[in-house]
Amino acid sequence: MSSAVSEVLKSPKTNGFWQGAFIRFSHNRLSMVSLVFILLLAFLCIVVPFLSSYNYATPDFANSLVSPGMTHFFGSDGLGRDLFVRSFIGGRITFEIAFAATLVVLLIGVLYGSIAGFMGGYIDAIMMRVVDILYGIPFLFFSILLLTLFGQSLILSFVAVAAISWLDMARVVRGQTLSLRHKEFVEAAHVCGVGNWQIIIRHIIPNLIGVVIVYAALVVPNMIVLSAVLSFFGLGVMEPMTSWGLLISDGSQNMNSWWLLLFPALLMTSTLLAFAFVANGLRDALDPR
Amino acid sequence: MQKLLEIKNLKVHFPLKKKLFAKKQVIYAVDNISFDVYAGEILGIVGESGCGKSSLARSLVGLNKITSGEVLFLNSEYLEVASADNWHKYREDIQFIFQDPVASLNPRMTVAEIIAEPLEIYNPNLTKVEVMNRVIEIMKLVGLSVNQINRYPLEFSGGQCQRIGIARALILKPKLIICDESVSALDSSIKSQIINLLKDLQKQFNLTIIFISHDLSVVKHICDRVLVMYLGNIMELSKKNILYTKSHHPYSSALLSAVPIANPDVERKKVIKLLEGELPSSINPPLGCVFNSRCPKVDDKCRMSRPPVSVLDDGSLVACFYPD
Amino acid sequence: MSILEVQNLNVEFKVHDGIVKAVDNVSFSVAKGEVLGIVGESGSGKSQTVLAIMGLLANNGMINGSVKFMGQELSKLSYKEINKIRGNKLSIIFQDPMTSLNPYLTIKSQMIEVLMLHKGMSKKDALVECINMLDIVKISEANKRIALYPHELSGGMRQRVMIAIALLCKPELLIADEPTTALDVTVQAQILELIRELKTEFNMGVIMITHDMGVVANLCDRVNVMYAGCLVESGTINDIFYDAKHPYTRALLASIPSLVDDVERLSTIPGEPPNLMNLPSGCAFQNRCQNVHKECMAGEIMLQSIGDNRFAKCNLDFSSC
Amino acid sequence: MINFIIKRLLIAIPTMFSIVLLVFLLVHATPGNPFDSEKALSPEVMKQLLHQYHLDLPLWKQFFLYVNDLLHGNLGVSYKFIGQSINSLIFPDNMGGFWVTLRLASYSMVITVPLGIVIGCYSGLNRNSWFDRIIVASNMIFSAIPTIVTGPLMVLIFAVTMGVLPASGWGDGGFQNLCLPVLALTLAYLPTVTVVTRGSIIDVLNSNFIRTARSKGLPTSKIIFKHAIRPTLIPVLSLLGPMFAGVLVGAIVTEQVFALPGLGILTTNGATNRDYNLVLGITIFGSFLMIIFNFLVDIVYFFLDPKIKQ
Repeated sequence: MSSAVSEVLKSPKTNGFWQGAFIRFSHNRLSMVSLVFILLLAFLCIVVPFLSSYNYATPDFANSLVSPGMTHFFGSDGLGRDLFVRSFIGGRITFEIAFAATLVVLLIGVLYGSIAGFMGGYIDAIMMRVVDILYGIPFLFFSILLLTLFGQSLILSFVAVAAISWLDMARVVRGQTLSLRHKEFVEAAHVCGVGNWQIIIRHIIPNLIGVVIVYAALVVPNMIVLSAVLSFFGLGVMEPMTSWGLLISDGSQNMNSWWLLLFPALLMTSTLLAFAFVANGLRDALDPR
Repeated sequence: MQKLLEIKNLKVHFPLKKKLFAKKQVIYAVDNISFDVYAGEILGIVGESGCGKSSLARSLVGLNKITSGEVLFLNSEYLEVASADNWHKYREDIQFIFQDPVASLNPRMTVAEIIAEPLEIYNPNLTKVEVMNRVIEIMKLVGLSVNQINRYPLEFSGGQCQRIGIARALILKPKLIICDESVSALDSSIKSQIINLLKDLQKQFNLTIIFISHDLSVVKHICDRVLVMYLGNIMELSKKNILYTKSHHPYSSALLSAVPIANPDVERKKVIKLLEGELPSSINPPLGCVFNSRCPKVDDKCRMSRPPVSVLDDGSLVACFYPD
Repeated sequence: MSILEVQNLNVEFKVHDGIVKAVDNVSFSVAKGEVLGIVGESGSGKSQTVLAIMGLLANNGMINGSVKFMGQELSKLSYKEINKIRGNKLSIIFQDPMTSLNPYLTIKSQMIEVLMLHKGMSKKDALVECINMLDIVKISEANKRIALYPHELSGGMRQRVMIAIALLCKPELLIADEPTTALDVTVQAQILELIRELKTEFNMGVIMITHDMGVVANLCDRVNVMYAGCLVESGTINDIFYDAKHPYTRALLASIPSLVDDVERLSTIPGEPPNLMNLPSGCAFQNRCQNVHKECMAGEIMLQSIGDNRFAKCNLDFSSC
Repeated sequence: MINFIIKRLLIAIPTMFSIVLLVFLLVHATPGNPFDSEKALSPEVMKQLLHQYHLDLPLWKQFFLYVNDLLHGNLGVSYKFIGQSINSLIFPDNMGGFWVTLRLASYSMVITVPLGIVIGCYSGLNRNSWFDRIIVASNMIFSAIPTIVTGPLMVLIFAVTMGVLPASGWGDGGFQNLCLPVLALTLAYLPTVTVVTRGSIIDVLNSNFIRTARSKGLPTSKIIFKHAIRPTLIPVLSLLGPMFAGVLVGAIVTEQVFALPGLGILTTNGATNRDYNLVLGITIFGSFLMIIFNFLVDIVYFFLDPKIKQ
């Protein structure tokens, strides 16, 4: 008897949603290349500062403003520091801020949005009103205000960025949860006696995750830009530590040494584009129709 | 006949979002309805869109909140009133089949997981093999091929998805199944397959079915008694043969005469009782009889007071001062 | 005299993973004052047939074959020339009156533009004519209601407005694409009655697309039955309902629960319609047919003439009947 | 109409109040006071200073005074630009502060909005043409690159390498000085308008009522300009409200890049000098602009969408 059952259970299993999504994503060449590029860049940001013979912080006035070449791949800055090392240490900081902020955004946004969406009624109305009010604050002024108040620290600068960026995420998750809650299969689960927690775990979350992933892939580049803008304003990251925003800011003040602007700008642009392509591929893969 | 379900003065009202400076408005989706459902019968509920038939059905399984009234579930041993506390127990005996066969299945679960879910909730002690045995058994019963057990709903056609939905509803061996427009979304050649399946299953398990539909022909084919609703109220509840041959309520006869029949000779001879005017809104139902604005027999009495639901000699319930 | 003649019409759609053959070699004609019903299940190609005739296919659709309207070959006309016919001599009403009317414009502005375009009327004359037409489709207080937006009307009213727009230029042929599917039965009865009256009043041809055999019985003179893109049987209403030849037509009629007759069990058509992207060679109905032969599985099935203006696309020998 | 405006105002006022309360509390909840960092202030001078700026009062009284000032259109005084009111810093008599930002933002909006709508419509109408493909690709690229990259790169190309335009500064506020900043701002917002318009018109063209319009035999121009344009613009409009306000804020990045004497410089000055009151004032002013713009957009909505009138 049980062998017959196991026989049936071995019957052809088609690709589940996630396998299908993975296959669809891996067939998207541009997204795959972008993903590899991002991973490679992240790897370089970790190892380059260790492996290089230059230190990102030590000035070397004898070699100030050297053009790119074999000694300094990306040239050197006004204090004679190697731009190659500084670019990657700056990338490291930028990535750290962006990923940490994205994590905070995900955590707050998903929690807040799903609670509002699942509770519905007055709780939802009040929670969304709060989001509307926070939307009314111009975010850039607000983060500048936060940084002014609490002083300039790396951690705070990303908290400031994250604290105002979770709003969109919360809205997206809330909308999705709300629409899922009224889907017939969730109602069917209710009728079958599935408890509230089971419904959340088995029916809501698996259908929510796709949207969250796509959205998270869009949040990361946003966070990179935002943290770069803050450093550009001279807030957040402090010398001699650096970030892409700070490097670009430096570069734009030393236009005659073009490499100071061009290399960090190129790195940041290509990273942002890569994230955009990955997000695009994820959307196509996770939203089949 | 043994009663299975007794519905007493059931009201389902939906408050509209309150507008500033405006009086609070309410949709009277189901307004004071009482009827019994007998064990082993198929009861049809018919009416036009917005008459409250779906709200009624959904309130019987807790998908809509009951504003007031009672739903008594009478089993041979116990009598229970549906309330928030005992929905869980109650749901084991009452299952629901939805209109949209594809949307009612979670796209991230396999057929086996979908069908097994209610069983696992109510019988947590069963082993995996026992559960799968039941799933396989029930899949055969509803005409699904068992080697599709590990597939996902999106790979199935509408008709097959509805079979999965039926399997899920049946696995707990419920006493009552509520079908809310369960065959409306299907094409005619598939529709007849599902209708036959439901009828066979009803006989095999002596199920009680509440069958909600706007399609009067399907209801006639499948049901024993039929409840006609209009604007949240009962108009008529009669045995099938009485309703379809000599209905008592002017609305029932108007509704029946409007159904086109797939027989040109009959169609040519038929006299259609066209209803005048528009369906009133269920936010502001007419005073008196809710049907009075469109009724051919209307007089002042109908406009003043709402006719009570009365029992006629043949056992029909009719809410009309001048039944035929 | 036929106003519309369709010869070997094919419609294909290019989609992501292949080509969908929505309409497969369909031929028929419609005479003045005649109501032709086209019935079929979803995906049978009935709607795509008329959309192709009207030149309203989606961008990825391709048409092949001949459509002659009042002697003019429509497929050879330029966009401008077709626009002189559409909405003028050839009109269409759609299934969903809510989305088919522009929600951002009043009924008035959606009506008068037709008369101003095709009849060159002034705004004032056109308005009078439009109110007149709303009266004809039995909309009370037409002069007031014409100023409303679509969302301020009920579903039945909206469909009456659609019909009024379609009839403004007194067309030779009215195509109704499932005009009552989204409506309740009592409203459906009103709309069908209206179409019947107007057909006589305007002496126009009507193509009625539906999946409801009851609607066909109510309104039509001739019937085309479609299955998986093919026209499987064509005949007068009595031919189809009382003397159907094609196994699909027979099975379909037998599977419909009836309001007048009682049967213990419906007869069913086993299986499901085929995938249009991957049709079997031979007859599209072969896997569900009770009379399936070896010949049904290969080669093209010819449309055979089985009487006076009657056709069936089947290999069975109907000559003896 | 009047009901509609009243309703909108009834929502806007408490929102504005909550924002002021929130930002105010945040600023005043921080430990210490704005003068802590100043070295060697004797206790008497410190007391004097605190008293002068009402900082010795209980918080609710300070808030009351602040709101009272706001209701009179007064954003308070700067702690660091001694003797200057924040109003006079934001709205100076000569060219600077908000006037620079406003001019920059409005020039770029005057270019962005019509251009974005026209390109988006044309691209959507000719879907999958080579023009459309180029637009889609460049939208994707330009929406990924922020102003802090495009701005300096443009300076590098046009000012440093080619030498045709000045690298930075307001100068006399003429074409030469404004050209690059306006272009940078336009590049930042044009892709959004184009993408939304394109998506919107594609949706509209696939809708049933456009099929009806085609079935009436209407010429393409009539179908687009009478039937399709209004529903196409509605999603674009809902984008414009936040965007107008966003551009004013986004302009401060551009100002920083091109060293223009607008709100941006003012904000960073305030930030580096820990002039809370100034940053607080600018933030509240920005929120006020956002609410005003959303309000204006709602009114335009009212005229575009007949369903709201009910």
